[in-house]
Amino acid sequence: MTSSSRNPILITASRLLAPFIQLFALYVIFHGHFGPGGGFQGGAMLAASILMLRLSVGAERSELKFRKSWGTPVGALGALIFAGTGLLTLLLGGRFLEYHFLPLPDLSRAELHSAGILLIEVGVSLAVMAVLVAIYDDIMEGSGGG
Amino acid sequence: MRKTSLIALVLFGALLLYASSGLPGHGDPDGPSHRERSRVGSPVAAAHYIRHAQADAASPNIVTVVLADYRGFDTLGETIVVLTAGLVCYLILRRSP
Amino acid sequence: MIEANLPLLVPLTFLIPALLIPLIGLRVPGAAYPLALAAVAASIPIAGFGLFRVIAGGPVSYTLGGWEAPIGIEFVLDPLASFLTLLVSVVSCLVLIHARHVVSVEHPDKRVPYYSLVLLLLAGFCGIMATGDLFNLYVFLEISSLAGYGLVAIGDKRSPVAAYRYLILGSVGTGFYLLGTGFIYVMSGSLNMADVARILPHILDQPPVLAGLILMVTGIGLKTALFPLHFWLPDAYSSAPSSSSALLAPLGTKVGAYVLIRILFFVFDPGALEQRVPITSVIAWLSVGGVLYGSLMALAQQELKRMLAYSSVAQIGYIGLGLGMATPLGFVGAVLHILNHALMKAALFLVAGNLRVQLGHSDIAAMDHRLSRQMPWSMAALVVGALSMIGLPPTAGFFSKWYLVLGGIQGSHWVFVAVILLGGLLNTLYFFRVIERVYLPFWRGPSGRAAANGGPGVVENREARFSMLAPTLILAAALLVLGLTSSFLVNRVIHPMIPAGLL
Amino acid sequence: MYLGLEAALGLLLLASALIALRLKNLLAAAVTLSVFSFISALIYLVMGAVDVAFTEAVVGAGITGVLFIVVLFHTSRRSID
Amino acid sequence: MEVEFIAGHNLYWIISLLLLVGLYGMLAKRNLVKKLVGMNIFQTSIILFYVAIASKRNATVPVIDAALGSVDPAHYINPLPHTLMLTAIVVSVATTGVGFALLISIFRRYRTLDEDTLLKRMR
Amino acid sequence: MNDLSTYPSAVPLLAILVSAASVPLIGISARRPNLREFWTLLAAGAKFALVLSLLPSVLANQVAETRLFQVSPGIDLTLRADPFGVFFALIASGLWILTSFYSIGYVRGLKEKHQTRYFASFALCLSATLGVAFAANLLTFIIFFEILTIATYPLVIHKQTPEAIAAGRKYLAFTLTAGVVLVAAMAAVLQLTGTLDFQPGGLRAFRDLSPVAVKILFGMFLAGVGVKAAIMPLHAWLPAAMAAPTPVSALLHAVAVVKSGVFGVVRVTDFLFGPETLSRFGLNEVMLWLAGSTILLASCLAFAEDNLKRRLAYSTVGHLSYVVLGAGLLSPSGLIGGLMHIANHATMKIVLFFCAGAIYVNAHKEKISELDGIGRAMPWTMGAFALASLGLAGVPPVSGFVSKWYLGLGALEGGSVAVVTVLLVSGLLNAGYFVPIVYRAFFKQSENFNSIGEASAWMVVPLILAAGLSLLLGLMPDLFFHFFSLAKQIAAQVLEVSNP
Repeated sequence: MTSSSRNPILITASRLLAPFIQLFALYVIFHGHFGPGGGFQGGAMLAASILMLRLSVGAERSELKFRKSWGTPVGALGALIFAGTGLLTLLLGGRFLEYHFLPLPDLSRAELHSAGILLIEVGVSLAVMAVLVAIYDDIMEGSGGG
Repeated sequence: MRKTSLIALVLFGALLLYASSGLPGHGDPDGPSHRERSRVGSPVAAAHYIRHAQADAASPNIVTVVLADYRGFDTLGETIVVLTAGLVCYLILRRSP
Repeated sequence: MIEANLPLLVPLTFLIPALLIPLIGLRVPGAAYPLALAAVAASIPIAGFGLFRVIAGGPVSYTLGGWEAPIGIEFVLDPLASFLTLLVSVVSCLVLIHARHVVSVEHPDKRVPYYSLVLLLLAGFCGIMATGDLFNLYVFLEISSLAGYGLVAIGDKRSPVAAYRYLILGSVGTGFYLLGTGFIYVMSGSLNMADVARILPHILDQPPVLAGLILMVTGIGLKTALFPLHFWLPDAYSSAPSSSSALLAPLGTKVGAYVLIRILFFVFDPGALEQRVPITSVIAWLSVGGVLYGSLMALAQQELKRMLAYSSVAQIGYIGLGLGMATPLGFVGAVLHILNHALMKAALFLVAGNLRVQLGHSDIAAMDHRLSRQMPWSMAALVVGALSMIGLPPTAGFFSKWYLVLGGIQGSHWVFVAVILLGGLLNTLYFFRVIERVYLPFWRGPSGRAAANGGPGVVENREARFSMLAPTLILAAALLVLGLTSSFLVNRVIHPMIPAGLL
Repeated sequence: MYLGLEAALGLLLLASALIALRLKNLLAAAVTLSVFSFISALIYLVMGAVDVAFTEAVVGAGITGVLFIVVLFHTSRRSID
Repeated sequence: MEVEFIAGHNLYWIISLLLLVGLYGMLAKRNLVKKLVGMNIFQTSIILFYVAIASKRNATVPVIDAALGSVDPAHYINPLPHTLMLTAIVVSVATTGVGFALLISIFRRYRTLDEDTLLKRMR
Repeated sequence: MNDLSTYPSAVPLLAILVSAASVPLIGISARRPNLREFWTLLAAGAKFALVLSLLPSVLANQVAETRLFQVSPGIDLTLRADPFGVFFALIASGLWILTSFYSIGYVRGLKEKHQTRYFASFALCLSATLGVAFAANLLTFIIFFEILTIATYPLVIHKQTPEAIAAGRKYLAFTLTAGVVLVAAMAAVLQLTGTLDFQPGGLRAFRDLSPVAVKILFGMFLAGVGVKAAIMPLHAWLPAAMAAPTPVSALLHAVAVVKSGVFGVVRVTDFLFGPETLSRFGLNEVMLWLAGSTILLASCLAFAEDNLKRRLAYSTVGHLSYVVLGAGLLSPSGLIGGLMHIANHATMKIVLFFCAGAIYVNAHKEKISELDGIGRAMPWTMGAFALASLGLAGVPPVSGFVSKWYLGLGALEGGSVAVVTVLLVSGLLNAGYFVPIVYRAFFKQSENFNSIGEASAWMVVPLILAAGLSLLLGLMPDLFFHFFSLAKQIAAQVLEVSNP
């Protein structure tokens, strides 16, 4: 939490651990098709990894990975990817989020839906990650810390 | 306030007790939400999902298909909720840069 | 393209710009306001076209993702929904024009999240109106609720506390709704409103169904501030920033009333229901309490916004009375009062906003007759709004009460008729208190030190700027116009809304 | 089904909820709430809701817990009730 | 009451109790953090209710298993409540987050999170 | 005979709009008093001309009608210049001209503040009064009735003294409550009969309703319109409202508000309930009792007042009930008498108030006990005062005699000795409280008024014109405006007799 609680072991451990958590989060996002997991859980794990860095190495240095001011814009971007997918199918003649109207060639109807799901899972994970980090940052800033 | 909350709690508890007397048993496979057809003959969503999810979206995890495809709009709403919470925190807490 | 996607268009018009604002705002914070205003302005013709289309050709259904109704989520634009969508668009457009100056004075550094949240709030409202799915409604309810908590929390010093209470009680409300939906779902197996409405007559006697209904109505009642579940409202609306309360007070509670209508009259069948649980009667009798309590409390308030907030409790009581009568005319009165009260309250809260910006306060005790010369137009709007609240013909407020009275007589509810009329008199008392202060040289105590009797020309002009005045006056003028055209509205627009269960 | 297991976990859940509300040390209450969340995730798992369980574990026990503790560090840690 | 009824409903009763505990925390606790704890308990018990109504005897997790052969709805647990609850969990986190923001904001102004002290200091 | 045929015409609407249109013009020319007063006079003249143009056709049983738009399903905002409406509109618009001239003299003489607001409210009041007169159904009637309430409020509080503000509150409390009762009664009528149209002789649907319902409704209506008509015990606002400037009092008492009230009473009793319903349920008895006791009580109270305007106010309360009495007699002569009294009392009472105002402007006296010898200083004014007060007492040949004569005839037709007694006693009481004033003015001596003379011509000329008018109307009731013919025509339609 505070600078006094930092120690080198913790910093090193969390810096080593973070990429693995992030890798696992990506796996969770894309594994959503086959087993438990998906955009939300993956996004939350990505956020957790960043929060871990924020907690251990401090906000200044962990900002290199994810800037504070990015929070809501990236969150909005994630939601926009989602809504944009829906809007795209709508503009291409289908209903909102009717994935088989996606402009991807050589894919069957079911595969198009699969692709659409993947697309929005990416949007969801991006939004969730960014916003959760932003909430943390705002709480820290609002309470006068970090 | 305490007295009114107590009354509210008692009423709420009584309502829940009353309701649970008519709920289908836990895990009862014949519950209306588990059937294939509703009382008026309309298709019941859950059974339809289980039957068609894999064929419709080429993925075996039904929950994901329902979440992102059949009821994808809910999930869009969910993402918006998260974003809203982020914006509210920004609005309340962040100081001017 | 537009015809085919009609039910979805208005929510999307709010949603997409709401997402763009944080992105663009990262570089150009000044773009937030124009974008928001453009979105709201664009939604008016779309909503207007939607209303026209629905009135002419009946309800329009839209399946999201192309999945048919009980499988996927359905959007349904029927007369009621499209009418209220148009109302939301118009009122929010006027309030937003007014808000530009207020926000740039009060929160210059928070324009980006503020306008984005306003749009999200409106998207939530319009989503609630258009959706035909019980759970989807919950999601939109949460979007608008969360945005609402945020918009309340940046007002005066007390506002975070008011917002926190609002959040806790709001969560109880949405939680109840969600639980009620669960009960309905487990008994019917469906979440689609139309589907549920078809199944319900077969299972109406099951305890979980009735309990679910009660939970939903209680939950929404909390969001609507239906007496006696109103206690979060006065604090929240009076401590919120002016531009937020001008949005939330006219629209927020009305959306709750809409959901009540949807559930009680469209999902459930009020006639069949009344034989099992007298839920509409209970709502009506509670509303009687709301009308009296709200009016009396408004009478005791010393601050204009707080008085208006309590008056909202009373006015919601009128709507509840109209619904609780469960007669066609009562229903017409309730819907008309939703419209009228939205406009009146918006006008009055804008006046309060003008006062806050120009004088720095809106304490009734600190107002005197110089105000009528300093801000003549704002005060004129206050008078028109007050007359309409009182329900004097030919203002709009008279006609909604007229239908409510007719509805009460139609159902032989004499007590309700008496309360509606008595409430009007109480309104007179608390509004004339303000008007007298503003227009008449008020004497203080028996010693009789009259307030300085400034002649014409001595008082400086402190009228609000044009961008704040214009929406206020448009709303006030609308009250007069709507009064005279209310019959057209009732015949052509509101009549098609009357649910089959009431006729 | 594992009715017995469900009931036992349910009772445990109830106990942890009560403890979380009763503890005067808010930090301890927050940790108990994480435990509560974790137990509920276990129940979801037992009832076959794998996705829900996973989410609850990540969010309820993880993110919410962290945020709770951060907030408590910056406000007060004691409660009189 | 029959044994089967009790066995089939005891989970509902536990959920009902949990709902009451959560509601009690939200309404009656004087500490604002405790109210938030109550809210979490309340929302979790609603989620639990949904998950409970989804369960089906002799059925497995809603992930299609090719080994089971042809798809029969009786083989899989109802996936719809699970989906809804994923959304509900997210909503609950979002609400909690907003609650935190408000807590910080209140504490910044009044230096307390106790409702009684708060009311005193607000005057 | 007497079947009315309607024809579409915009004249009733124009007559209402002409004064409403003058409101913004008055507002714009706030800084140029002459222009502002020009607008007032122009509107007054135009309005009177418009109303007068309706007279010939009405006498020929042709009724002009403006059907505007629907305000409630099945109910249009409709204006209909039927004989009764034209009768009232003629009085109101004609006396507005006189009052306008007089007002100009009055407010300038006293250098009143807020003159613009004063004239604007005045114009709006007249619009509303004509709306009340021409309303073809109850909803239209009530809409204009309430506008009238609101438009009069600024006039009552015009002086902005604590007294005036208190009077304004009292006024609003009474009239708005009455409005609420009226709305409720109207809703009930719509529900029970399905229509709100005024018809000569009343709605037939009433005859089939249960006696209790009819009685309750009648009570509500009587209370609703009775407040403005100052039927006791609903009269308390009227003496209090004397805090207003004198032309306003004149307007309140002689032209707009109270006359709208009695107009409303007659409208409701004869055009909504109808004489047959009234007599079947014994409701006219109630009216007679209320009116009779109001007449006597108010006359007694007038005795006790020393403030001139308040005495006039109580006198008004009494005289309004003559009209109610006339409506309650249900005989042709009685109704004619009552209707004629609307016109006659208006002209006479306006004279009296004009006089009171002139005295106030010139001598700043409000109390009767201070008026000794004023007749010498202001002979024209006090001469007119004497004429009008004699008229109110029922002395021929002033117009008050005509109406009282017909009322008496009506009472005899109905065989009601009590009513005849009331008329006689009240005539004596009237004389009793007016004659002392005249006596003081002309026959007592004092040094108070040596330095003053007549008020300005703006005030004296309207005053004398009005007095002359009341004398003329007494001599020839059918002169110029055919009030008598109109009254006969109305009575014939309402009571369904061929030749009253």
